[in-house]
Amino acid sequence: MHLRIDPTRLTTPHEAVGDGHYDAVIVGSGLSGAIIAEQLCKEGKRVLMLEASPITNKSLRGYNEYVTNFFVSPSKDNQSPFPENPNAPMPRTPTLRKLQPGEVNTNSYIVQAGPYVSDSNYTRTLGGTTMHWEAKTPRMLPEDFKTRTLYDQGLDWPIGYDDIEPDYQRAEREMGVSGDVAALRYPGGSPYPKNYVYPMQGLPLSYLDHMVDRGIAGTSVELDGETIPLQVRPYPQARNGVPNAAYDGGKGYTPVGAVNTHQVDIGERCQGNTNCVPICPVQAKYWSGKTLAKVLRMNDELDKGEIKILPQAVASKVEINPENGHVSGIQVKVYKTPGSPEHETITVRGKIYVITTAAIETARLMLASGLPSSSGLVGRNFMDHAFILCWGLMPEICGTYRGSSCTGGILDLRNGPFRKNQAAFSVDIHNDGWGWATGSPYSDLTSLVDDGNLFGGPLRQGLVDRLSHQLLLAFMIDVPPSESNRITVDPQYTDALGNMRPNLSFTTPEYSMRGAAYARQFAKTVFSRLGVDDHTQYNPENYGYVVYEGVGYEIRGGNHLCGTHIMGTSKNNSVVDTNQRSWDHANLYLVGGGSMPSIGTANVSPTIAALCYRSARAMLKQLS
Amino acid sequence: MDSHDIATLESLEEHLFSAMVLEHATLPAYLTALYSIKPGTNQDASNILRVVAVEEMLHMTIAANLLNAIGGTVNLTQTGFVPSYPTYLPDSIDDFQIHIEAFTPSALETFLKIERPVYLGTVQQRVVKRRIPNHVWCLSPNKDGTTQYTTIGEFYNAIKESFIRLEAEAQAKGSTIFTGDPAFQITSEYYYSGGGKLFPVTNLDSAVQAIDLVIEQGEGYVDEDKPTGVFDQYGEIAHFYRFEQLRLGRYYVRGDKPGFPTGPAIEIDWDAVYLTVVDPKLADYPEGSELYQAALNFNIAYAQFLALLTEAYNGKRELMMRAAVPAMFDFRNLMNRLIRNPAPQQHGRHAAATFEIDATNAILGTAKA
Amino acid sequence: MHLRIDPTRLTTPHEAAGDGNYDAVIVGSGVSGAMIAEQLCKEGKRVLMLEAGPITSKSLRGYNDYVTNYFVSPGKDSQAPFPENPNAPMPRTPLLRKLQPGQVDSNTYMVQTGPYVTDTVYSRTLGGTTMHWQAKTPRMVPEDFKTRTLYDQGLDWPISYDDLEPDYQRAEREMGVSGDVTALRYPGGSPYPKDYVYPMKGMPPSYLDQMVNDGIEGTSVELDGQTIPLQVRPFPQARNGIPNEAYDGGKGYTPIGAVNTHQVDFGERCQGNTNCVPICPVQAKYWSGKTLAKVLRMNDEPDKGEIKILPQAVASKVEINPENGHVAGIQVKVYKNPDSPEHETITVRGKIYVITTAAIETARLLLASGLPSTSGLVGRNYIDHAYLFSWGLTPKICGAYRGTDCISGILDLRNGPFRKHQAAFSVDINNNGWSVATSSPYTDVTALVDDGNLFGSQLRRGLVDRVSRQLLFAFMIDVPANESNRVTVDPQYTDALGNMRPNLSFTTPEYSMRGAAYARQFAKTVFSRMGVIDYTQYSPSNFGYVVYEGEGYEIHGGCHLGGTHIMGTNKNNSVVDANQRSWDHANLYLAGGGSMPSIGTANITLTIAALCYRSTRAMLKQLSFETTTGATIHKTTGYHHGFSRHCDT
Amino acid sequence: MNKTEFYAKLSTPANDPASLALAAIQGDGEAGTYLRGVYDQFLAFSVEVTAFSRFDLEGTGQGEAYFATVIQVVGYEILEQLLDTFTSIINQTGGESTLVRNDLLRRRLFGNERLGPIARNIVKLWFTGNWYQLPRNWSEKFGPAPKDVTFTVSANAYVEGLLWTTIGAHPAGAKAQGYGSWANPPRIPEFGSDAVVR
Repeated sequence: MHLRIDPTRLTTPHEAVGDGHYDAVIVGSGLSGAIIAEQLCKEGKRVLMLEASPITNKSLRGYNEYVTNFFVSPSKDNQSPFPENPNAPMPRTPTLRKLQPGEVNTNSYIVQAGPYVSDSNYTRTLGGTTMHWEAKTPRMLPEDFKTRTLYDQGLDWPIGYDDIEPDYQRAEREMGVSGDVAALRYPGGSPYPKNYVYPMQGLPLSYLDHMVDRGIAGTSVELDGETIPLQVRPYPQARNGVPNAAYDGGKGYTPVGAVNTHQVDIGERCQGNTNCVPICPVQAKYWSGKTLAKVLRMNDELDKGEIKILPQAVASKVEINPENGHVSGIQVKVYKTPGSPEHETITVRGKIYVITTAAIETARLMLASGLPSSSGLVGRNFMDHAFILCWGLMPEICGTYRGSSCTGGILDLRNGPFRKNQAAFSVDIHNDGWGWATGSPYSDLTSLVDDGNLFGGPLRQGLVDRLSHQLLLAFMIDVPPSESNRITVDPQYTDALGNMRPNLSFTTPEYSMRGAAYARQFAKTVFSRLGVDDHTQYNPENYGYVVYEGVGYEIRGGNHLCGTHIMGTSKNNSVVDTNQRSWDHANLYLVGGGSMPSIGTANVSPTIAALCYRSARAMLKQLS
Repeated sequence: MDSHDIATLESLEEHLFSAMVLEHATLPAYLTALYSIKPGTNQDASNILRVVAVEEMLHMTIAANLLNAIGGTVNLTQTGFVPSYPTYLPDSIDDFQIHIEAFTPSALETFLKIERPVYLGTVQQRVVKRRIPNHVWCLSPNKDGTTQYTTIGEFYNAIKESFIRLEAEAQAKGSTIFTGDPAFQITSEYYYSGGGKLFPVTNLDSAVQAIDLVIEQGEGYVDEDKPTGVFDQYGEIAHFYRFEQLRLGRYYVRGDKPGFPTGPAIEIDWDAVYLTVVDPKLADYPEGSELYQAALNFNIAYAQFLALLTEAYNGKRELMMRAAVPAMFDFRNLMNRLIRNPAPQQHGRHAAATFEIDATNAILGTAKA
Repeated sequence: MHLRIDPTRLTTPHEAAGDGNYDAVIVGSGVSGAMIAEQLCKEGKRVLMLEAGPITSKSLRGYNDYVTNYFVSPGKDSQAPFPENPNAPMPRTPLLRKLQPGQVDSNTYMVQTGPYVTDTVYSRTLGGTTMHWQAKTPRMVPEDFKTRTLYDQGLDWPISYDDLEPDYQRAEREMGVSGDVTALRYPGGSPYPKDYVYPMKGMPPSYLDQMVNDGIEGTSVELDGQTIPLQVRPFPQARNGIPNEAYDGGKGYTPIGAVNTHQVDFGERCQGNTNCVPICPVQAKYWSGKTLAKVLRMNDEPDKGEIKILPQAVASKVEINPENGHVAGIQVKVYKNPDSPEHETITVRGKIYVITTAAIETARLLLASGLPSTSGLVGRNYIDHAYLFSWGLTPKICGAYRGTDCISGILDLRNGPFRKHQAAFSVDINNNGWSVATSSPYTDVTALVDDGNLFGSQLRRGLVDRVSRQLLFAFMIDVPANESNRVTVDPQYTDALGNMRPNLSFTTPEYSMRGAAYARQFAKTVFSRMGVIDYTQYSPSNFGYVVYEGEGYEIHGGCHLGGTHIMGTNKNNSVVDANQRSWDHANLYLAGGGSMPSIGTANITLTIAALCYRSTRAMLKQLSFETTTGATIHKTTGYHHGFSRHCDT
Repeated sequence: MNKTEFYAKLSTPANDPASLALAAIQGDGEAGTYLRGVYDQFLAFSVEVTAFSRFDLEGTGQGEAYFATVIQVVGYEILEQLLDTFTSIINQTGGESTLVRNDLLRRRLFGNERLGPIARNIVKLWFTGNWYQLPRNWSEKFGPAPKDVTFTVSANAYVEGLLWTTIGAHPAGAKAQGYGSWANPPRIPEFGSDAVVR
C-alpha cells in the first residue's frame, strides 16, 4: 500500500492560519482522527489534521527505524520505539514507582496523585496508540451497554449494542479483522448478525492455546450458583490473515499490507513476529497510517475532499465564542524541533472541531482550556482495564515465544449473573511468556547465568526448561466508572511548551478487586487442571501492588483509556451526546474512548472505531 | 504453425514444467544475494530482492496451477529440477550465466538481464540456436535442446498461444484441455501472502490471465500498442524496474518514465555485504567440518522441501501453509548462518548454500545403500 | 546418666524463704547456673537455684514430651518444644513482623522498638537455652579479645585469650566436645596449647561438606590485598562422638549420655538426627541437665555441698542494702501453675547472688530493680551475631537433611587485617537444607503440591530435585558493641505476673553490614565455583530486611546474646569486673554472655562456660574469705553456719 | 594494527567496534596473527560456555562485535587473562570428561572473583546481545570500566540472540517463523549430551 505524505500535503503554520476554508479541524492522527478524516474526505470535505509529533517517519524506512529503536532498547517497554519529545511528552512505564500514602509522583509525564499508580500509556506520534496496540478486536457484549439496568453496576450507555452493530462491521472492514465468528459464542448468545463473517479467517490458535484447551475443555467452574463451562477461543484481531471468501456476501476481502512511500510487498499476512506490542515489524497489524494512506490518495481524486496535515502542532487551548458557546478556533503551539521549546502560537479554524487525542489528553486539553462542561464531568469517570497476571510453567514444552502476542483466551467469564457481585473478565493466554510479569526471557537468562551458575549444555537445557514451558494468563477485568477516578490539571505541572500536564487520581474499585481476587483463584484452578507449576508472585514494592482482603495483588493498567467525557442522555449527566458531540459546544466533537460510559471486557479500539462512523455521519449532516 | 510451436498437450506439459524449473532457478541466486547483505544495511536492496524472490515463488506456483489445470503431473523431485550453477538463461542479446553469489554490482547486472523486458531488445524470432554445453539445462521448445527460446517472454508467449490453440481444438471436439482436479489449485489462502494474486486456473481465461501476470510482474507491461510502463495496471512495479531503481539510485513513483525515476533516493553500501564463494560446491568446504555438515544439511532440508512442495501441488495444498511456508522461513536462518561463516581456504570469502540437490540425493542414496 | 530431681531436691517457697543458710542464690538453670552450681557444690557450698519454668519434665519421658511437642508443631521454630508460659514468657519467632519507621511492636514478649527486629530467642525452662542450642563450640580467637587495639573496632576485654585458655579446656571437658584440633588452624595461628586434643574426635564432615570442599579447596579469595585460601573445616561440637584416647594426657574420656530418672543407655553418641536445634532427641548433645545431674549426685556425697531448686520462681527484683550496696535478697514471684497469674512473692537470701538468666533477662531484672549501675551500662552494648543466609541448589544431589545441623564451615575469614574495615565472619554449611531461611522442606512440599500442581512420581522426583540438593551457608557475622543497641524496661509493658518485659532497640552496625555485603558476594563466588544455582532472595517484608548501599539483605539474629553488662577495667567503663562480679554490688555476680565486651565469630556458649570457671574461683574465694573472717554480709533470721544434710537414703 | 592500537581505536566513539575487530583479526603481520589467535581463543571459549558450535556462533555474525565489546568495556588485559586461564584448563583436562572440565571451569574461571563476572557476561552476550552492567562490587574491587552500562550491542545482536534458537522460538519482532507456525510444536535444536537434567 502506498502512503505518500508528500510536501504538498503537509501544511505550514502560516498556511494553516490563513486558510479559512476547512470544514473540519481534527486534532490527532490516531485511529479516530484517521477514520473521521477518511469519512469526511470521501464526502468531499476539507480537513486540517493537527499532529503533535514530527512527521519524518512516514516511509517504511522510518517505520523500520522505530523497529530498530525497539531492538536496541534494553528495556523494550511499550514506548521504546518512539523517541523522547519534551514538547509532546508521553507516559513511559520505566519512570513509575510505588507511592506512599499521600505522595504525588511528578517525575512521570502523567502526574500520579495515587493512591494507585497506573502504568497505562498512549503514544503521541503519527498513528497514535495504534502504533503499539495489541490489535485484539473483540466487540463489547450487548449487556455491557446496560450494566446499571442489568447488574446495578456502572453506567448504562444512551445507545444499545444494536445501534452500534453496523458500525462495528464498518470498523472491522477498515481495520482488517481476522476472526472466527463461530468460535465466539459469547455467554448470553452470539452478538453477531446471522451469517456474518469477519474479513479474514481467524488466526490459528497457538500450540500453547491448544495445550491449555486440552486441559480445560470439558471442565467448568461454579460461580454464584451458575455452572460455567470453559474453553479456549480465538480472539478476533486486526491483523492480516487468510481472506475469507465468504466475506461481504461472497465478495471476499483484500488485505492491506505495509504502507510506504514507494511500493513494497509486505505485511499482507501476519508472520508471527511475536511483537504486536510495541510494534509490528511488517505492518501486518492495522495502524491508522493504513487509513491515512487512503485519505491521502483521495486528494488525487476530483470528487473527493482534501487533507492537510500540520505536524509538530500541539493543541493548547480550545477557544470559545462566548455568544453562542461555539468553538471559534483552536490555539496551537507549533514547535521548530523536538529538542527546543521554541515555538509559535497560532489559531486554526474550521466549521467543526474534532478532538481525538485519547481520553487523557482530550480531558487535559478541555480542562486546560477552562471547559469542565456543564455537568462538570470532563476528566471524571476515568476508566482503564485492571489487569492481573498469573504465571507458571506448563508440565510439557509448550513452545512459548512464538506467534502473535496473544491468539486465544478464555472468554466464558465475560458475562453472567455474577456481574451483580463482581467484575467480569476476559482471559488472555500470552504467547510471549512471562515477559509482561517478570521481564522474561532476559530475566531468566541472567538469573540462570548469574545465580544459577550455569553455562554450556546445562544452560541450554535450563533455558528450555524455563522458557519453553512458560504460560501467562492475563486477566482483563472490567472497571466501572467512578467519578473520583479522574484527570485534572494543575498549573504547577507543565511540559516544555508550558502546556499543563495531566494529573491522575485513581483507585481500582472494590467491585473490580473482587473480580481480581476471583481471577487469581480461577488461575489456580486452571493451573491445577493443567498441572502448571504456579510461579505467580506479587511484589509489595511494585507500583501496582494492592492489598485486598489481606491478600496482595499487582494491578496493571490496560492502556484502554476511557470515560473522561462520557456520553449520556443530557448535559447534566454527561459531556457528549450519542454522536460524541459536546452538549455545551455545538460544533465540537470529542471523539474516542473518553465518550464510553463503560468498557466491559473488550479491548476498546474496535468500539472507538465503530463510534467514529456514527459521529462522522452526524458531522456530515451538520456540515451539509 | 511453426515447427517450434507447442503442438501437443504433452509438449505443453513439458513446457509448463520447464517454466517451473525456470522460475525456481532464479531463487538460489536471489536468495543468496539477499542474505549476503549484512543485516541492518541496504534495506532498500533487501526489500526489493525479497519481493522479487517471493514473486518468483509465486510464478512457480502459477506454473504449477497451469500444469495441474490441464491434468499434468508436478514433480519437483526429479533429477535436474534444480540446475547446477552457474546456469544459463536465454536473453535476446547474448547468453549469460546465473551464479550463486553475493549482492555485488555484477550480480545486480545479471538480475537486470534475467528480468529484462522484451521490447528493449531487437527480438525478431522466437527461437535461436546457441552453443550451450550439453549438461546445461536450457529453455528449449524441443527435447533435443538444439534450439532455445530467445527470451523468457517468448517462452511464455509460446505457452500462451499453445493454451489458446489447444483449447480451441478441444472445444471444437466438444471437450476441453482443462481436465485437472480443481482441488489441486493453489489459491491465496494457501500461500505465503494474502495479496490475492493467486487464483485458480480452471479455464482459458484464467490461464491467460495467469500467464500475463507472470510476464507483467517479471518484465513489465507488454501490450504492444502502449509503451511498456513501469507500473502495471494494478499499480505494481515490474521486477526489471525494481532492480533498475537500485542501479539508478532512486525509486520510481507513478507517472515516471522508464529510466527516469523521481522518487526517494536509494543508497547502496556495496561493502556491507558478505562476499561469498561464487557458485559454491560442497567440495569447497573441508569434508567433515561443521561447515560442510551444515551445507549438506541445508541441501537435505531443501530436497525435503521440494518433496513437500510436490505433495502440496498434488492435492495436499494445506501443506503449503502448514509446512512449506515455515520451511521457507527456516531456509532464511540456515542460509544466513552459512553466509556468516568464513569458508576456510577460500581467500577470505564466506560460505553459502550450494543447492546441489541432485548430488545430495546421490549422497543420501549411497548412504542408504 | 542418672538425673534424679526427686521431691527432696525441690524446695518450696516457704522453705526457701525460711532457709537462711544458702551460700549462693543462683537465678537460672542454664549453662552458667548449672556449671556454677556444680563448681560451688563440689567445694561443699549450699546453693538455692531459682528456675522460672515448671520442673515437670525432669525424666526422659519428660524430655521426650518436648520432642513430641516439636514433632506436632507445624511451625517448628526454635521454641516449639517448650509450652507457652505467660508467667515466664519467652521470645518466639513466629510472632515477629517488620516495623515501619518509628513503630513499636509490643505483641511479642520482647518489645521491639526497632529499627531492626531481631528473631533472637532464649528459653526459659529447666536447662535454659542449652535445650535448643546448636552446640557448636568454637573458641574465640585470641585477636577477638583485643579488637580495639588491633583493629580500632569494638571493645577490648580486660582479660586475654591466654587468661581464659585453661577455662576453655575445663568447659570443653564438661560439655563433652568432639573436635579435631589439627583441622582448626585458625587465621593467626593455632590458639591451642601444644598437644591439646578435644575429649572426643572430630565429627566426620557430611557428604555435603565434602562436596563444598571439593569445590573450593585450593581456591582463594582476595580481601584487602590479602590472599585467603579456602577450605572446609569441621567445627568442634558439644556432642558425643568417638572418645579420643589421647585426651587428658592419655587418660581418655567417657561420654555422658542421656540423663534420666532411671538408667538408660542412650545418647552416648550422636546418631545424626539433624535436629540439634531446637532439640536433640537422644541427648547426644550437651545440655545443662547433664551438669545438673552431677550436682544432684553430689548431694549424696558427704564432702560435697547441696542444691535446692525452687521451680516456677520468677526473680522479680534484686533488693539492695542501701548502706553498703550489697544485695540483700532477691524478690521472687512463685506462681502456682503456668495458666494462672496467681503467685506469692517471697524474698530469698544467700551470701552471694548469681544471676545467670542470659543477657536480656539479666539486664531486664537489674533495670526492673532500678539498678542501671554506676556506668549506666546495664542493658547497653547489647550484642548478637548478625546472621546472613545464602542458599541454592547444588548441581548434583548432595544429600541435605542428614547429619547434625552443621558440622563444618569455612573459618578462613574469622580473622585478618580486613577486620579494620569490615566485620569478620564464620560460615556454617548447614546440613538441614534451607530450613532456617525458607522453612524448607515443608515450604517446598506445599509449593510443589499447591503451586507446582505435582503429585505421584513427579512429586517424588520434584522433592528429590528440590530438597536433596539444598545448600545453605549461614554467615555468622561479628557485631561490635554499641551503646545504643540496648535492652530497656517500660512499665507499660509487663507480663502476666506484672514483671516488666524487656524492650529492645537494635540496629546492625554499618561495620557488620559491610561484612554482610561481602558475605553475600563471597557466597556468590563460592556458588559459582561449585556450580550452585543461587536461590537466595531477601524479602522486603521480612522482619529482618535491611537495605545497605542500595542492596537489600535479611539479617537474622544468632541467639548469641552478649554485652548487656560488660566486663571492664573499672566501674565507669563496665558493669562487672573480670570475674563477672558487679562493681557496684560486691556480693552480686552477673554471669553469662552479658559480661562479654565482644563476641567475635564464635558461638558464645563455650566462652560463657569458660567464664563460669573463672567466676566460681572468685566466688569460692569470696565465700571462704567470709567464712574464715567470720564476717557476715547480711543478717537474716534462722541464719546458721554449716548445713544439714537432706539425704533420703 | 596491534592490540594497543586496536584498543585505542575502540575507545573512539565514531568507530564501529565490529568492523574494527574484523579489520584487526584480518590484519597482516605478527599483530594480525596474534589478534587472530586471541579471537580464535575467544570463540573456543564461547563454544565451551554456550554449547553452541563454532559454526552456530559464527552463523550469528556477531563474533567480532562481541569480541570488541568485551575489550571495549573491560580492556584487553582481562580478556587475555580469561582466555589464558581457559586455555590452560583445556590443556590440563585434555581427554578428561566434561564433568571434570566443568569443575575446573567453575573453580578457576566462573568462580574467580575477577574473571567470573566477565565470563558470565560473555555467555549473556551470546544469548541476548546485551552487555549487562557488571556487579557493583566488581567495579569497586577492580576499578570502574567507563563503558560498563547495560546496553544492547546492536539491533542485529538482539536479533541474533541465541536464547531464541535455544528454545526453538525467535526474537520478538524478528525472524518470524511464518503465518500459523505458532500452532505447531516448537522445534528445539538438540545439543551435546553433557547437559544434566535440572
